[in-house]
Amino acid sequence: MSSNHSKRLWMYAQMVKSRHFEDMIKPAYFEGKTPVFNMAKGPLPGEMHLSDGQEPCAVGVCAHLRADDTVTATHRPHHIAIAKGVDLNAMAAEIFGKKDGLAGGRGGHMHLFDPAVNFSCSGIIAQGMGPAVGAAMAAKMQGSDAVAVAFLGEGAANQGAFHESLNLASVWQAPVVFVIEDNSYGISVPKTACTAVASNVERAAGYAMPGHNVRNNDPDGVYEAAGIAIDRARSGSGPSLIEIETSRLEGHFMGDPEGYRPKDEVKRLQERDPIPAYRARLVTEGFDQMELDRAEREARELVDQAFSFARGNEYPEPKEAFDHVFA
Amino acid sequence: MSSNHSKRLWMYAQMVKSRHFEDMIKPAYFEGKTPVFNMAKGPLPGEMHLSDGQEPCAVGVCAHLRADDTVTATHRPHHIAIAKGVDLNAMAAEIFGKKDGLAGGRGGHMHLFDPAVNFSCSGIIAQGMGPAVGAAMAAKMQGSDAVAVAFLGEGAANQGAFHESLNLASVWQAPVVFVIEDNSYGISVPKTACTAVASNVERAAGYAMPGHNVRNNDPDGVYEAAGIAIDRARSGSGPSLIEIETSRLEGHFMGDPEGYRPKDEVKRLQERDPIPAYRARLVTEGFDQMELDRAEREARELVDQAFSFARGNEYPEPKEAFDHVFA
Amino acid sequence: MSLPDATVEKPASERRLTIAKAMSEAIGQEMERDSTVLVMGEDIGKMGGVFGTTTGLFEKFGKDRVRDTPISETAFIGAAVGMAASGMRPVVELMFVDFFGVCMDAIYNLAAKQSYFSGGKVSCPMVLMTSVGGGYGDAGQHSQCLYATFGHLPGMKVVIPSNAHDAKGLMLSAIRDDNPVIFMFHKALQGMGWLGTVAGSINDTPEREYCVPIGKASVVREGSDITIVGLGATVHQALAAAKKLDDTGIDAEIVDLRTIAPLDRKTILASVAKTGRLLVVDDDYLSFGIGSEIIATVCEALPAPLKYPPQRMAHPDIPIPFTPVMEHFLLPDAGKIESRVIAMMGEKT
Amino acid sequence: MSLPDATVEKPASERRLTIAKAMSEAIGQEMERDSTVLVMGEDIGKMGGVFGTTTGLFEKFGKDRVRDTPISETAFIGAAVGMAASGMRPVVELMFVDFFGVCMDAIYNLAAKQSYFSGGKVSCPMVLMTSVGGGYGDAGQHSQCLYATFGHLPGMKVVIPSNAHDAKGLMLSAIRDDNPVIFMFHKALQGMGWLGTVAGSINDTPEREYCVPIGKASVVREGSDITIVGLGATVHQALAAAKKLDDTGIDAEIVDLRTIAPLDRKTILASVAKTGRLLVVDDDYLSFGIGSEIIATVCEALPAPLKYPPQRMAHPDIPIPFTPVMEHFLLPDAGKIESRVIAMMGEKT
Ligand SMILES: Cc1ncc(C[n+]2csc(CCOP(=O)(O)OP(=O)(O)O)c2C)c(N)n1
Ligand SMILES: Cc1ncc(C[n+]2csc(CCOP(=O)(O)OP(=O)(O)O)c2C)c(N)n1
Ligand SMILES: [Mg+2]
Ligand SMILES: [Mg+2]
Repeated sequence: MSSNHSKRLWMYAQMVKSRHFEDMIKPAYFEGKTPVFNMAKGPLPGEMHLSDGQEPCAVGVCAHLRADDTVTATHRPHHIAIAKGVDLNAMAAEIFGKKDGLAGGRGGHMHLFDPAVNFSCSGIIAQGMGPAVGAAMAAKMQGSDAVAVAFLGEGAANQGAFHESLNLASVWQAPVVFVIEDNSYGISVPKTACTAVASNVERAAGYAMPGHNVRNNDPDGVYEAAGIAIDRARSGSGPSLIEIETSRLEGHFMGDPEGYRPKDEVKRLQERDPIPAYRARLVTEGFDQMELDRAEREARELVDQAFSFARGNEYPEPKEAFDHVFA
Repeated sequence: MSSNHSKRLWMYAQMVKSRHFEDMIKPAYFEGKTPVFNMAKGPLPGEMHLSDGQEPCAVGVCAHLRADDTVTATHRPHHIAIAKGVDLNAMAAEIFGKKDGLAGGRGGHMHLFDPAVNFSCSGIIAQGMGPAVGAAMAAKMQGSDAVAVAFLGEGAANQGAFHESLNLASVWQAPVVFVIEDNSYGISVPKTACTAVASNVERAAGYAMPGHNVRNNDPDGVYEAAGIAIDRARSGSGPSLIEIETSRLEGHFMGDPEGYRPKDEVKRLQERDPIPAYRARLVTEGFDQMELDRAEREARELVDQAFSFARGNEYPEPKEAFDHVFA
Repeated sequence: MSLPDATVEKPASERRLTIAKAMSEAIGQEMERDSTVLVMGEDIGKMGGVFGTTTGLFEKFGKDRVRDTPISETAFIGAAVGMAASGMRPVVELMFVDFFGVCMDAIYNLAAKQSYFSGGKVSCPMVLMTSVGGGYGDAGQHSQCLYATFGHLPGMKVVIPSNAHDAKGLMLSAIRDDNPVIFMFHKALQGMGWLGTVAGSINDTPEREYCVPIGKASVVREGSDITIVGLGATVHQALAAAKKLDDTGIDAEIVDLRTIAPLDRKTILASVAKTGRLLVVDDDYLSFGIGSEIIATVCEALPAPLKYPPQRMAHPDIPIPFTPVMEHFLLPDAGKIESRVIAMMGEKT
Repeated sequence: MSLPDATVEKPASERRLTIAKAMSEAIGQEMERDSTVLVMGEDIGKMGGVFGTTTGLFEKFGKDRVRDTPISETAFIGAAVGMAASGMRPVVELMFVDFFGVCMDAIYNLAAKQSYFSGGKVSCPMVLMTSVGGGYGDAGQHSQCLYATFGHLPGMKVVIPSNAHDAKGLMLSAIRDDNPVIFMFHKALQGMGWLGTVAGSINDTPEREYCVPIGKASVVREGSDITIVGLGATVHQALAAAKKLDDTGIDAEIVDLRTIAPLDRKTILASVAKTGRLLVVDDDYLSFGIGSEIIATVCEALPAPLKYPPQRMAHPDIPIPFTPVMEHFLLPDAGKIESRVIAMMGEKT
């Protein structure tokens, strides 16, 4: 791994980019929502699910993906969208509900579609899994070696779609990889209170597919496991399941008072924030601080530009709501 | 096992009763449907799913059950209903759509409800599993040691409800047992073509519950595995999964031309018909032929009486269709 | 099961609750009264429900009777059906009605048909509470109402309170009902601070037990010129519009449906027979919706023609867009109701 | 995508097919023409579909393009959505519409909203074919129509052929459409010997490719006294009733909806404007149903009052009972239509 300099630099930069994206959202989200927090108000109404802390999952997987590989993500999609290369300006504009957003403002933060890089996401738990199997099968039938990756939370692993999709993928030997971002919580419910097994990789055997567990929210660990799984898929050997032990540094959605979390938990998790930790590792392993600084700066600049673009962009005409219901 | 004379005699008698029930249905079903088979016609319209060959699953499990234990069955319910002790007259009358049927003719063969013995069934694949978990939890909350058993086919084990119900039962330590009747087919699709694993018990580990595989369609084997699982549930130690390798001696439904089955398969299965096989074993192990004959005769008589009752019973008034939509 | 309908009495004192508080109070009172009542759903334990429907119940009744579930709607709603068949009275939460697509079978093929398939021998006393409605920018999978989706399928009762008083009384009725009751609460009325709340939904809600009967609409404003039929959030929009219309001399009568199955056709017909004009306002999709059913009901039954063709206002037949400029353009509101009514007072047919 | 609508031409020769054969022929022709078309579903491989919708396709196109699936509707319909987003045109079978409750999310939240959520950048060209209807004693979980359930939710087109000719033309249109199309075929019309078949559904079906346009109703009988609107099976009941009514001097016009989303309101309105009377007949549940929508459409739009209040006939709002004495009592049929029409010709309003 340590030899793979450019990939690691890319992963680091994408993590920084993703985190900066969320950091830009935070104040914007609260604009117009104070003094009394009201989700309906401000430039970013509705639920907002941030991915702070989960960046390693996105970058370690997407480092192996091409534009023609498909990714389906969840209600918590920003880090994955960014790592998959979704157009940053159009993504920011979409989240602000603007005219030049990915969908002209129709989709919003839980419905980001960018066909240029085959990315999409959905707000219904585990329901992106079937489409990922389908995209994988489409590639297979078209004679391409493209693969598909479905991301899901550990809470989603108890939804029926999980079972059906893993079985179907295995029976059809679909070139797909299922990636569980295990952040220990489904909103307020801890994994231990709702999942019969300690680790969801124990379920992989029930679908005759390999399961990989990645500990410590480690980008290099994700990269390695994803490499094995994606190579397997690309070479026509079938699906895999990956479970990544990650951490949710924010509330389930913005404004979540998190009364269900032990008081010091977030603090402890923040101390293990994967981004500074990865930077420290890279430095220890010989990366040039200035190179890292430059990558960070460039990543942040792109995000800043995207937010400027989004803010400056107009709202669509209301009556355009009637467009695109049908193709 | 061999010491358990009366249980085995009971199991044998119930298998005979169930088979005779199906044998009585066969000619009745084709009444009015010839010369051109039309499912809508005759005294037994609609789909008819016979359980010939699957009797060991029903009797081996129900031999351990009390009236206050709950059973949820499937679209193929007769053998299970009979073994659970559903009122035979009312069951036959229901299948004939008559006034004194279990539901006055409203339910029909896929919707048999007998609260006296806590039996019900549903025509939607795997959808009886959640209710079984609920019934088990109700008993647990009420301080009773009653248990629940959900029957399902091996095809149903690929439905999302399977996954969700097993996980929920395990998390809640529900006193429930899931019994897969593996007859190798879901309508026309062989298990091997749609299930990622060779045996569904391989999936039990994914829910941290014991899995038992019973081979050779063996009533004593079912009895033994079910005994362990039901004791476990009754004593508060949680759920189990049982998979029984059984055989479907008839078509998926009556009238099924079975073009998808190898020509000689049914013949081979019939040679291993569990009912004569069990009788032969009982005789070998010292059961009195006359005792078995008597049990057979009594079982058949009850069925004959039930069919006479059903045929003699009136149809309900059409306008009674409006009754019981609400409690 | 036959407590007095408090809507017909004068309230003893002012005790203003939000719908969320009214719901959790009702559930808590029933849990105290009847040990077979329990609550299940995602995040309804320690968190008290994402929309506050179970606030305080976990602390009071503990984890056996206030059960957090996995994200497994098929299994836990199915389990509720099994519990209901076995002597319990579960109250289950489907967090957003938009998620019905992962679990509808347990609702409409199991719960709703249990009584019928058993010839009345097995009942299904369960409440499914679920949040509906948009207007706060949560986009197309978290903002739907789907009233008609539930109203169309037989065997369940469907209630939609527009205020805390009715929410409490309908919840008590729902829990005591021996049938599956779908309890749809509108996010814009819920009284969760973070969602904003229409003030009119917070009203006097007696502490004592009382039932609001299922299947009875309520005339929340009497008037002579036009009948506006609404439910949930649109009742308040209609009330605001009526106030403005009053200034211009138009006297609108407003019917709050409260229940859509069974539908109180009598109250609607009586009102329209009196006013001669009908506007139905809802925030569900337009076609095959609330408006269709009510207009058909009226036109089938009323002998004299109306003074103006009956009208409906609803979310058009398109997915709900995220961006507020589009979302608010599509949803009904007081201003739109006002102008539609003014148009309907013109040229008679 | 713009082949001529064969309904307007005179058929070249008599080539009578069942709906089942027409469907499988249409799918086969499209699979031959377009390598991105494939079929998936339970028992659609070797078995050719429980209702014969894929007969012969497995033998012709092999297991990669004619895929038997596990009993996993959520996964395989979800997979179809993913395929449709990735350049394929899947035709998927949901064996009975009654099973929608286990997989509706993939249909209405994914397939139906893919175009909208992507601002038109990702389409969802897929066909979901599913059997509907009862009358043959299959009881309450295998006999429903659920037309309005699908019609109510935006983003999908919904077609319901009443005969083989239309079934083939609608299937071609559906496969070529870039949107999700729900293709509901009625078991009583399917032409599977074992289900019986209404003779009128077997009609001349050209071998060549032709499209019947989605969204266009068809006036299958012209008349002057009353408009009877039907779809699927009820079209044939209406036709039989009209024949009898003709003897008594009543001249009924019959509209076969063929599509309920988008609904061809123009054709309905033109017919009712002409006849002045409206009866809607369908075999789905009554409330929030086809009849409600069509009556509302007519009453909202038509300036002159009708000669008789608009009426609807449908399955009442109760689960479908098994016993034939009850089931046939509840379902519409020619005799019931005839007497209802006679009643509607009496005293005008
Ligand atoms: C079918 C369905 N049920 C419930 C929800 C509500 N919901 C949204 S996010 C969430 C928790 C998801 O937990 P997990 O899968 O672990 O993802 P995380 O939020 O931790 O990223 C829930 C229950 C939903 N969106 N869809
Ligand atoms: C959700 C759902 N999908 C499909 C069906 C149609 N169907 C009825 S029986 C059956 C096969 C079931 O196979 P299995 O579970 O193995 O039971 P068996 O018939 O072999 O007893 C299918 C697909 C259904 N009833 N419900
Ligand atoms: Mg999580
Ligand atoms: Mg089977």
